[in-house]
Formats: sequence, structure tokens, C-alpha cells
Amino acid sequence: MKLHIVNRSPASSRVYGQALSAMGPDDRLLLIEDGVQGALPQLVRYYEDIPGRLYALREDLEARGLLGHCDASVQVVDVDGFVQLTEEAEQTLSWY
Amino acid sequence: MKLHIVNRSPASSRVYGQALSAMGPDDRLLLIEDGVQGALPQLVRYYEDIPGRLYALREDLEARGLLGHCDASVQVVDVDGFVQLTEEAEQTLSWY
Amino acid sequence: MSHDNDMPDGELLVILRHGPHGSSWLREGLDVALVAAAFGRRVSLLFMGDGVLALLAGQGTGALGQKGTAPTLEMLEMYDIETLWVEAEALARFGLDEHELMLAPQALTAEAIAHAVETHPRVLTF
Amino acid sequence: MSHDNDMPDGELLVILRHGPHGSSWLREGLDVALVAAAFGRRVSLLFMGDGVLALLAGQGTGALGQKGTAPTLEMLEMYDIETLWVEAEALARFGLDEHELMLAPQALTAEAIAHAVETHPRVLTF
Amino acid sequence: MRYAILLMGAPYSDQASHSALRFARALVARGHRLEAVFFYHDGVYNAARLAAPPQDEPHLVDGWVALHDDHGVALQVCIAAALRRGLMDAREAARHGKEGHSVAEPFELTGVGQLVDLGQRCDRLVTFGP
Amino acid sequence: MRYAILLMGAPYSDQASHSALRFARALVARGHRLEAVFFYHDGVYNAARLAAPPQDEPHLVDGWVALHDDHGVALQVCIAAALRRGLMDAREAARHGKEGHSVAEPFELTGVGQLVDLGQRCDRLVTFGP
Repeated sequence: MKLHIVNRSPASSRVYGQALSAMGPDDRLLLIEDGVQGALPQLVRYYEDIPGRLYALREDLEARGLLGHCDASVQVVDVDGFVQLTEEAEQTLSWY
Repeated sequence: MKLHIVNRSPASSRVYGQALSAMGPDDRLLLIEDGVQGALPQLVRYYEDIPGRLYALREDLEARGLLGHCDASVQVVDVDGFVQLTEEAEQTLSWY
Repeated sequence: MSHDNDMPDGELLVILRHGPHGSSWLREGLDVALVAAAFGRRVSLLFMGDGVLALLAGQGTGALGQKGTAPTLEMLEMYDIETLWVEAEALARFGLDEHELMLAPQALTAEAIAHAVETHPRVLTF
Repeated sequence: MSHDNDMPDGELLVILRHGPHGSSWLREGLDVALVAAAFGRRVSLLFMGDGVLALLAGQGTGALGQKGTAPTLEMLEMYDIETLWVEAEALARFGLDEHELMLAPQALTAEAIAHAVETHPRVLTF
Repeated sequence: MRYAILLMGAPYSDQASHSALRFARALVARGHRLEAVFFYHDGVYNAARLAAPPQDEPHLVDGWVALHDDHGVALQVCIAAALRRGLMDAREAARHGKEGHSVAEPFELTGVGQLVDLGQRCDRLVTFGP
Repeated sequence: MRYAILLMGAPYSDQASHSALRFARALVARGHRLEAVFFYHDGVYNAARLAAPPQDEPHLVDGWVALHDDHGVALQVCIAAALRRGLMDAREAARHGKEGHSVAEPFELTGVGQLVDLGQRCDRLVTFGP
């Protein structure tokens, strides 16, 4: 199981599609930085193919005032949880 | 008449849409740098709403080996022609 | 029409296309707008694309505690920047309502954006 | 399956997602691949997204006459980098045919890309 | 006509600096007056004194300096964008209690007001972003 | 576990450097060993000796140096990426016939081979791009 990290918004970049292409059936995807926009209910559909495996970084949601706008399907983790995700994955790939 | 300059490819960025939103009926659009990918027959459809007003920079097409792949609807200009386009326009806007 | 005909046309339109915290574009674009206003230019601001998120209420500090741009935006009126626009299409894309935003900007359709660009002698994009 | 079972699995997969001349990403990503190969690592290269344009024949010099990355790619075989892949979907997006490309890379579907990522213990994206 | 260029991309990292220099040369070749290049955002890195690109790549700092020397083009660097990115002249270094400097001559550190001023008094302002 | 970080974004220009420093601190707080941060592409600008951010913003250079001093994290800067961008230590400056230096201590100029080595001997390599 690998952890994919996406820091770009699906509203402005097509990088999310590259991450999805490269994901195996157990891989997880973490949204950070401007990537957390993908956790909004209107944008989370870009990630509909990976139900239960989509995470977003709490601190980056909070900084942008987006925590309260987050879709219920997204698992919110703090930076400590980010580290934990990297522990659990064999390795990480970043898509920027 | 204003000149809009786009340096991102419509294959990887959504910036082309911002440029199109901001264009008036006589405005022109010049593709430079990686933006010249938009002159390919498969990508030129993103610019179908501005027929006759789409330009691409010859030097940037040549550097990428794309000159021979360019769609016939695109007007190819060299950097001297780029300067000329800025002379003819009241002002320029860059979308990056 | 989405622009106010009572208002004298602006001299400089600054288009902000990036959200807070992810990059310095928003701050650096705002700086240009504030300095131009301080120099007496009539400045209009358009929040476009991800830039509309700059206006979202309830922003916090950044990854290392930096304060972000929301405090600067709250001071905008002091700088005599009174024309504040936001791209309607971007609001819809994010599922945001005009009334959830700080500073009560006016929402512009794509046509109104083209008109705003046309009527400003100088436009800078950030 | 799009990968060759006779070939030992690679140790490092370098994914190149940018075309030539527009940025230094392609050159800097290639440098990592070449150095890793020179250090004896088994390196695989995947050209993905705009990166497929790196393989287009007939590239020229850059905006100020710089030579670009095509000459480096032509030397790739000397570095014992033998696994060269290209994203099939990106080729289709650009309307390019596998046979128009330098170096005869193998086209991979999205599934084969996921498999390539899965089987390499280390993957770097540029 | 009187032109100004606004450059916001870092040298070598993306094509913006190459494009801007190429455009600047074409401008003066067509007889236009290029008042200034204003370096903002990551464009300020173009002023780095110690830049040492490989010999087979264009030397951008030298290119800008030649444009200044041959055509009187002012090279204006936004001071706020520069300081946070580690670009200082000797005067700023002294003010910050540091020794040395990192900005090449004749690049000059200046405020964003200069950009506003250029936008007003030039016929055209052309932006090159990353 | 043994970690390494690959950082490729310029400081202040985008969030990558802030994110990487935050992640680095969280790593060591959880008891992991962070072997090195490797600075590549525009990440090399994090090593700029004369960086002077406004007082109300985090000082990234100081943040990296503290990580080195407190936790023995190596700060490795790709020399090829650095030289073309104007980042040199005194030795490289002398070799190029220039005076002064622009890289802060204890950042060290090194080759891409170090990155390859980190990728091999660390359990995790986490990239922060722009």
C-alpha cells in the first residue's frame, strides 16, 4: 500500500488525474495545501473512484476556512496523522 | 482590442478558461511557451470560440518539434510578430 | 450589467486568481493593488478562479503559524479600494454563496468580466 | 500486461510529467535518473502527461538557443536505462502515435501504470 | 513606443525569464524604448550576483546587464519580494546586520510603486509569469 | 523509522517549504530519525544566507538550521541546481573567480547521488513539490 500526496486543486490543475492513474486498489490519497479544495462537496466527485481511501490535512483545511465545508466522505487527519499515514504506507508519491 | 498571452497547456492547466472568460469580441490570444500545445489539432478545440483570433509563437513551436503538428486554423507568428501584436493591441494580459 | 454606472471607471484592474496560504501570489497581488491605491490610482479588484477562496470567512493561520491574507483584506476599505468583484462561475464551482464571503463583493458573469477588462486601461493578473 | 516478465523489476521509477523547454523539470528529473543509473540502480522511466512531448522527434533549440533535453535522451541507452514507458492516454490526448517518438518506448494503460508504480520500491515524480 | 516588462518567473526553473529576455531584445530591435524590467515574485532571483549556469546555457544575469548597458533599460527589483528570498544589496545587508550582498549590479532594489509608475507612463506593460 | 525529505519549492513563493518543515518537526516529535532534507529544483533557494523575511513571518532558514542543530538532520543542497540559481559557498565562489558566498551554514552543496543514496538507505522518502 502506497500513499499518494496531492497538493493541487482539481479546480485548477489536472494533476489529480495523474495520481488516480497511478493508484493501486489499496493505495491511499492525502490532500494537502491547495489540494484540500478537493475535499469540498462540489469537488470531491473527482475522487469518487477511491471511496474510503481519501484523506485531507486538517491544518490546511483550517487555514483556508474549509474545515466546516468538508465532505463527510473525506477522512480528516492532522499532521501527526499525516506522519502516521507515511508509516503505514510502504512509500509515498507526491503529485504537484 | 487587447492581446491575451497564455503560456500553459490546456492539457494540464485550466488557465485557458480564465483567458477566454476575460476576452472581448475583438481581442486576440497568443500561445507561447508550453501554451503552444493548444495549437495541436487535438487541443485547439479549447479555443473554438475565438476563430481567426488565435496565434502561436513560432520559436516555441519549433523548439518543441510541434510546428509541423500545428492546426491550420492557428496563425503562427515569430517573436517579431509577437512584438507587432503588442503594438496593435491597446494592452496585454498574461495568463499563467 | 453587473457594474455600477455611477462609479468612475477604474484605472487599474488587479485580478487575483490564487487562494490564501498555498502560495505568495495572493499576497503579492494584493500588495500591488494596495500600493497603487496609496499612489492615488483608482483600483478595482477581481477575485477569479481559486482566488474567490481569499474571501471565505473563518480563515486561520498557515502551516507555520503565519497570519495569511485575511487580515489585510479586512483593511481594504481604508485603502479606498471600493470596487470588489468575484467570479460568479468560480463561486458556483466551489459551491459557495456570495453571502458567505467577506467584504460583500459583487458577483460577475463571464460577460461582465470581459467588460471589466475592456474598460480598465491597465490589467494585472496574479 | 504491458511489462516484460523477463526483465528484473526496477528499483527506481522516475516519472517525467513535463515537456521540454517550458521548465527545468524534465532536465532535473532526467538528471536524477541518469545519476541513479550511474550508481548502479535499475532505473525505469515513465513519460506521463505533458512529459510524452519529451520524446517527440524534431525538437529544436530553446528561446535563447539552449539545446534542450533531446540530446540527453538520445544518449539514454549508454546509461543502461532500458525500461522506457509512455502513458498511452497522454499520447491519445496529443494525437500522437507511438511510432512518431524517439527511443521506441512502450505505451502503458492506466492499469499498467498502477502496476509499474506498485512494483518499484521507490518512485520519484518530476 | 515605450514599453515595460514585468517578470515573475525564476531563471532556469521555467521559461519565463528566457521568454522575457527574448522579447526585450526583439522590442529594442524594432526600435521601441524599453524603460525597465520589473522583477517581482520569483522573478527577483534573476538578479542573483553569483549565478553560474553551465557554459552551454544562456547566462541570464549577463543578458539583463547587457540590456541595461546597451539600451539603458532599468533593472528594478521589488525589495519586499527580494529580501524574503535572500536577495540584498550591500546597504540592505548592513541594515540587517549581515555582511556581503547577493544582488548583481546594476539591478536596483525598489518598491512596488515603481511598477505602478511604469504601468502608468509606459504605452505597454507586458507580463511574463512562470 | 529513517526518513528523508525531498523539497523542491522555493521558500515563501509556495507552501512546499512550510509544509516540509512542519512535517519534519512532526516526524522527529513522533520519534523518527530524519536523516536529511535534500533541496532540489527551486527548493535550493531555502539555503539563501541573506534571507530576511518580515518579522511576522516564519524564518525558514532558521527553521532548517534548528532542525540540523537539534536533531542532526543533514541539509543537502543539489550543487547543479544551486549554482545556476546563484547559490554558492565560498569554495565554489573562489572556483568561479567570485567573492563572497550565498549559502547559509550548515547547508552543504552536494550531488544528486546523495538523493539516490537517501532513497536507498531510508525507509521513507517524502517529496514536497511546489
